[in-house]
Amino acid sequence: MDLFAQQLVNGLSLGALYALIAVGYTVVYGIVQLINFAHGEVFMVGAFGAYTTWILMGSPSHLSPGFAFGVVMPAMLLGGVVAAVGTALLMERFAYRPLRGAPRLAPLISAIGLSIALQEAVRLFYGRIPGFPDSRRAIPFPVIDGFTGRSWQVAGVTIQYSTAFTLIALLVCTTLLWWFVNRTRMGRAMQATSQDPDTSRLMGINVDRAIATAFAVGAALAAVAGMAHGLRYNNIDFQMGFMAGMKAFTAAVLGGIGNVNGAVVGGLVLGVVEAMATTYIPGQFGSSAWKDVWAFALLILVLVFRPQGLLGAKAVDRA
Amino acid sequence: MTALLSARDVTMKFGGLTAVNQVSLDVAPGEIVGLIGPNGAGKTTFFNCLTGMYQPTSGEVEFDGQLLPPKPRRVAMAGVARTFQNIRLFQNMTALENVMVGRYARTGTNAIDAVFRLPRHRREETETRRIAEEWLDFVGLGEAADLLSRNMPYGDQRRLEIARALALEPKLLLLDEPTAGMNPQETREAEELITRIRGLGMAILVIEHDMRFIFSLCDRVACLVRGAVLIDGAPETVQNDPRVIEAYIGTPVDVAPSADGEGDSDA
Amino acid sequence: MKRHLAAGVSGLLLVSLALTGCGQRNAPAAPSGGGEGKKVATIGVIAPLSGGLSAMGNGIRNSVELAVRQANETNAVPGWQFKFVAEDDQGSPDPGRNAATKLVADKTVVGVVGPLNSSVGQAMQPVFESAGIPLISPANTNPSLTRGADLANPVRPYKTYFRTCTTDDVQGPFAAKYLLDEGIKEVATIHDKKTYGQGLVAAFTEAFTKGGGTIVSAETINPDDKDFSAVISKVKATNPTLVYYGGEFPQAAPLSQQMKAAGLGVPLMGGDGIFDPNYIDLAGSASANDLATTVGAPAESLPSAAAFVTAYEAAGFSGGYGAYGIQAYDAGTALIEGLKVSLKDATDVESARAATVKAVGAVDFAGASGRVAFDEFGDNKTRTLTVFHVADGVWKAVRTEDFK
Amino acid sequence: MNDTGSLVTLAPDSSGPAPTGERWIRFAKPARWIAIAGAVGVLAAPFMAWAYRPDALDDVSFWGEPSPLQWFAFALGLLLLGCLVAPFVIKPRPGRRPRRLLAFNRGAKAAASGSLVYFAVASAAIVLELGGLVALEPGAWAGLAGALVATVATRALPEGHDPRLQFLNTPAWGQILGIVGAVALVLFAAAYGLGQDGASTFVTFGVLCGVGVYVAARVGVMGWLSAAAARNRRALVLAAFAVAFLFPMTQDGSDANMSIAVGVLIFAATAMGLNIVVGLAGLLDLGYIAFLGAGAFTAAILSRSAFATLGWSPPFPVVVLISGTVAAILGLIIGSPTLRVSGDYLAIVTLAFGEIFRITMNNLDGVDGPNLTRGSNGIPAIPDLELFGFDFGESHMILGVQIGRFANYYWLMLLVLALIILVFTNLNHSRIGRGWVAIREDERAAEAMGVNVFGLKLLAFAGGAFLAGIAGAVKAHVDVSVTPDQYIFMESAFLVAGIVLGGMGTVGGVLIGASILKLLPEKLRFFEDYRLLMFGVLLVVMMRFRPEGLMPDERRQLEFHADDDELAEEIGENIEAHVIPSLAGAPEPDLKGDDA
Repeated sequence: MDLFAQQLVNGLSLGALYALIAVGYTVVYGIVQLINFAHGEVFMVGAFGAYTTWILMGSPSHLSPGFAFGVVMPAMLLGGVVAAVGTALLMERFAYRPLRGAPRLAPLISAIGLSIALQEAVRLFYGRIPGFPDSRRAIPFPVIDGFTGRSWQVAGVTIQYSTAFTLIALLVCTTLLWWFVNRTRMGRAMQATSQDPDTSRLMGINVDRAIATAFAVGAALAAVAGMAHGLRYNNIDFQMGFMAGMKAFTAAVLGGIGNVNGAVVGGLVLGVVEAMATTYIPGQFGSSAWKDVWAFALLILVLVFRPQGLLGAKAVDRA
Repeated sequence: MTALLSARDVTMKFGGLTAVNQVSLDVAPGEIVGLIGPNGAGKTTFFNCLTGMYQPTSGEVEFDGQLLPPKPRRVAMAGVARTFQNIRLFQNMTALENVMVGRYARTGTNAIDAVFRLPRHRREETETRRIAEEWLDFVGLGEAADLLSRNMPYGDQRRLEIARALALEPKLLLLDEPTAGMNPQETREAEELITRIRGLGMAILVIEHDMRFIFSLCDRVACLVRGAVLIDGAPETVQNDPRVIEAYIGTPVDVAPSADGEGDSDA
Repeated sequence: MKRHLAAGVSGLLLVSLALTGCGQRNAPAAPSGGGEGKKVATIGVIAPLSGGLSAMGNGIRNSVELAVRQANETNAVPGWQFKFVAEDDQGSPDPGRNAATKLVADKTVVGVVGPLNSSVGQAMQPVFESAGIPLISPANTNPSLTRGADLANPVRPYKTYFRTCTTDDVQGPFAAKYLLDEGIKEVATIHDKKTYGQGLVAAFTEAFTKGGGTIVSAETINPDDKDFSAVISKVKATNPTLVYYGGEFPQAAPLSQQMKAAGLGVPLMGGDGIFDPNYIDLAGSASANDLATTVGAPAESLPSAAAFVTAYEAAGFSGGYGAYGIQAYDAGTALIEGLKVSLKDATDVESARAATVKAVGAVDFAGASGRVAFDEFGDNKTRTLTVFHVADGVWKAVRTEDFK
Repeated sequence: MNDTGSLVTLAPDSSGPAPTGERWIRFAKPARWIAIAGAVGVLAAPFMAWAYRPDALDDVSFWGEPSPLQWFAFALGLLLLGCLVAPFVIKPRPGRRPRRLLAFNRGAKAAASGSLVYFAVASAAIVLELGGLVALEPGAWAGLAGALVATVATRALPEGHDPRLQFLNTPAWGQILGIVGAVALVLFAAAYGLGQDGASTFVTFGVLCGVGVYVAARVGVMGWLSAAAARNRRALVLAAFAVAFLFPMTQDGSDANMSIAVGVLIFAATAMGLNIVVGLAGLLDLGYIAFLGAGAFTAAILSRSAFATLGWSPPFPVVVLISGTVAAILGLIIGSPTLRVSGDYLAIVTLAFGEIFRITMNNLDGVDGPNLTRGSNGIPAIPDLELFGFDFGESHMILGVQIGRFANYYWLMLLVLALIILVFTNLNHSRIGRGWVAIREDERAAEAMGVNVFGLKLLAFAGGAFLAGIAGAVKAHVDVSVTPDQYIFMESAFLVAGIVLGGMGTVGGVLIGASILKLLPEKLRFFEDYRLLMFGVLLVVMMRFRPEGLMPDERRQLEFHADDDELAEEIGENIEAHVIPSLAGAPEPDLKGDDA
């Protein structure tokens, strides 16, 4: 039973990370019906942004908890968000916007190109900046004293601080997102645009800006996920976005792409499924080596039998 | 007289909205039936139910003594061809190629035939081309065979769409607003074309807003209002029915409260 | 401004005119350097010179070049001058095979050192076999490369293939023996399913259980995984006293770190794939007391290795010699030792190739890593291994011995 | 965006003289003489040394004895001079309208700027390799100066008329001779280019080839050639295959280039199979490499390798069929979601499927699953093929040329590629191909017309997969070992890129795309670390500016430019133009305006 509870915590924590990234896919898809394949790389850039901020602050280490929680971590988070949002906006402006009327193949291939180019750019050039570590291999994420490696023991279950951070971040971010989408002018503009861009434009809504905002919102959440990833796994590398992006996309589809709540639910479900599959599938196929297969098989099954996802969203019949 | 097409109590609901409500309609062989009704009455939705593009919430469609499955391809193969309200040609194919696609269901070349250029491929290919050219001539587009359909004038595109449907050799042709957007000259030509199609013995079910067109051409007219059949009868009967006029022009202001709440919410 | 430009251009023209050598095409080119009248034999290297493994690949390249340079300086084979050529395999079989065919097509190539990856080695073995040119790998650790499919009844598949490194089936048992000696009996194993990691764990498991130890849990991870929490929880439930990991440091370090964070506070042990300073950087303080086995004696304790390190540093290469530099240097030296025999009376390289393969198989010399000699399968006979552990943020040698 | 670049429109466009030409036209006479002087400079340059030391390019440090690259420069100079002098020599016969077969002024302009580019690239290569401007010898300066003078001077020449060579009634044997000559030239260029080891020599030669094609296009030769090719498709195909077949003969027994060539062919064959799925049926498959892998693993498991896990090794023709079938079954499985899923979703499903394949191959190692693939070790030591007593691993002497192992496989792959191209084109030009176009254009309308949408999509998946499986079966033997890490997502992305780069739905485009993607990295190894970065940027830029690829299918091009009505008109005219001559038998000489 302890093992079950522990795996549940593990799964929720991993799933929360997926969910934070998945929201980006879902928000962008909801508004322009584009699978932003490079979103995983935005997540990666967010993590590198947070790390860069730490270096620019003079690589502070051995901090008092107050300073660490009150200044360093918020600054890193902010740096990550700025980097990720900037990248996403540039992407949207120069790679996607010109392709808005093109066949759907074009933006998708463009997105694959962007994904590869971003990874390679970080691999080749980040480490060449004087004072920055070699980015061709994994970079250790800053150790925050009183946070990194710390955990609570609750009834035989280990809950790491980083797990708590990820879950709380997910809660806060989705609450803010809900508020933003439903309670602000820009949020309503986004909703209108996702319903019908042409009519929205006629009604005086700045559609370009609404779409850019969707990219920015998704990127901000991805950056939070990047920070959480760094804190949790203590290292970041240029390739971290690919698999995470794939899984997050799976989560978004699982929940019903275009539906923010769906992305959250899908992420959590996917995380838990992965953790449980590792433990509870008996025999050879229960090994951790198969968990990605189960995750992707789940994706295919959901797409085939319930294309609208668990929570349901827009019709999927878009060629 | 046995009906060629017989729709029974077809109902289509989208969520809470009933777009087509228990519509029953028969079309006899060789008959031209007009379907009229104000915008949003559910005419095209009903077409989509007939051709299997939508699966009706309830009700069934019988064609030529067989129940039609809700699969557009099976419907087409059974002998029902259609055109679309907003022309749906294969834009980047030539006129001839468009019509040749219409022959798809009537030919059987498979991958093996095609890869090895077996006799069946050669025979069917020649035949398909010949028949397609004939249908193009029939609708008066013989000269335009090698034009890209997207480069053709609007009226020609409508006629090409009809030729494509005819190439399927249907027993029943469904035309969705064949004269929409046409000038009077083109409308007259379309009318003439449809008369000639009837001459081939095909039954036609046509949606149209042009009343002159409908009442001069059709053997029978059905009027659909808010998803239900208001009246189904001879053109003269329908033409003079006050309810039809009311449905088009609207209810006089003083009687209004009885019908409110069910506005034209669908488009 | 314009005048300056004109002056500059005419100056350039003058200089270039002055420097012109009015040579004749087809005239025998004067050999550059001091090798007048010598015959040329080419020694090649194939290694990943670009991409993620380039640090190790360039270390191999430089180390072999050092060996070649030294041979030319000492005039190792009288009458022969060695030329050095390096090709990039990108760490992948396809380009590796292309590089191999390219070298083999060169009539002056007499032997090649490389490659780094076992999968690349597999792809180029037949190319060298059909050309009859020796290929000496400093880093292919997969046993089947020299012993064929059935390790119980080993048959050497390619007689032109040799290696100076030790195979996976030696490091694993050595680690098992060390642990059993230390009284550790309950171990969990995890590997990354790659050739190296899987082979290491398989060999370890066999020796460890035979010696009386218990494998309490055997798990695998994916090389692209970041989150090991599910596996760790599963392992933790079986209460091991140590986790033996087959794989490389980029996964091992986060694994060690996550183990400790998840409350599984036992050391992690691995092979030479985790013996890297980066492992300690990545895992941070969680790496304390983690263990690693490596092939050869620690460089600081072996005079021959120290000599190599000094020479390498003096040669002014960019980048270090990497994880396999010493073995690569020995591979290059083994080739040159063989050539001393085979080229002595040879008229040209092509006719000497068969003799070279034979001569390389018979070398026996003191290399940088210790004695180098090949057994009947082409494997290095010497099997000196060392156990290291992490203390105060660096790797420290714990025990070195010759393993039989 | 309107220069379509398709074969038929490669002929110079019909836009009038450039404004600059208009303004400077009164200097046309003196300009011609100045340009001739420049041409003489270009002609003289090859006889001088270009570089100070021999290591740059192919040793251009001699006086009076040009190296091949210098001879090429000489040829360019001759071309330039010829174009400039021709108007003096060729005078219309009195009383006849001028025939205006070739556009010499355009040719001169192209040759002049081409020479400039050539000398600039060559000089840059010398400077980079030898370090510094000092390394440039007078020859390089003379060439640069001559080309620059000619380039500037030719700007003042009038643009002139459109070349009309393509409307000339050439006898059939003349056309075929032209095609054979052109294809032979391609063979020579390929053999020569591949023979260049140095990256700079390779690039310089590549630039030369580009310049040559450009000049030929401007003069009007290209238009004639493509018209001839369009009319003699069979001759073109035969000539192309003959040349491809002869290619190993030019390699003088060396396997170095043949190994690369086999790699290119395998890649091209796989991409061609994918082209059925992407180019014809319009379904994006991001996991296609799995089918190649399925074929390769099947062939490896059924081979006589000591590591093969089944212990059953039927003869190779049977293995090929089994490999294809296994891949096709996987294709059916992955294609089945197309019933419910389309567009981007399908792409992601295929991507997920590709990952599942890779992980599964990794796991079927006896530990995490039944032992079939030996996991990450893969199956090494796959023996060479032996077909009808012919051992592919042995060298053979054919016509006095030694044909090595990779040349043997090259020929086998050539047959496989021919088969795949045959399947591709025959399917495309059939009822099935029409169905695919209809699905691409409007899936629901196609279905309403009775097109079996699901069946055709499945056919594309299964057929493409079958062909990839066959290619994989050969690849297993070429590579000797089959491991899961050769079949990763990046390879699928490369395949898609090969198609996108060349042009979806075309044979030539995919061949070009495959060659570029596989050949350039081999030849430009110094560039290696930036390869993936460039690749990613290339995809983005292509999608932005030329989504239809370098050599697009006309219909595909229209699909990517749905709003461009001008382009539609132009291509529409082209399509009519194809059709009319082929119906009328001979081209109409006055199809285009006199002096458009």
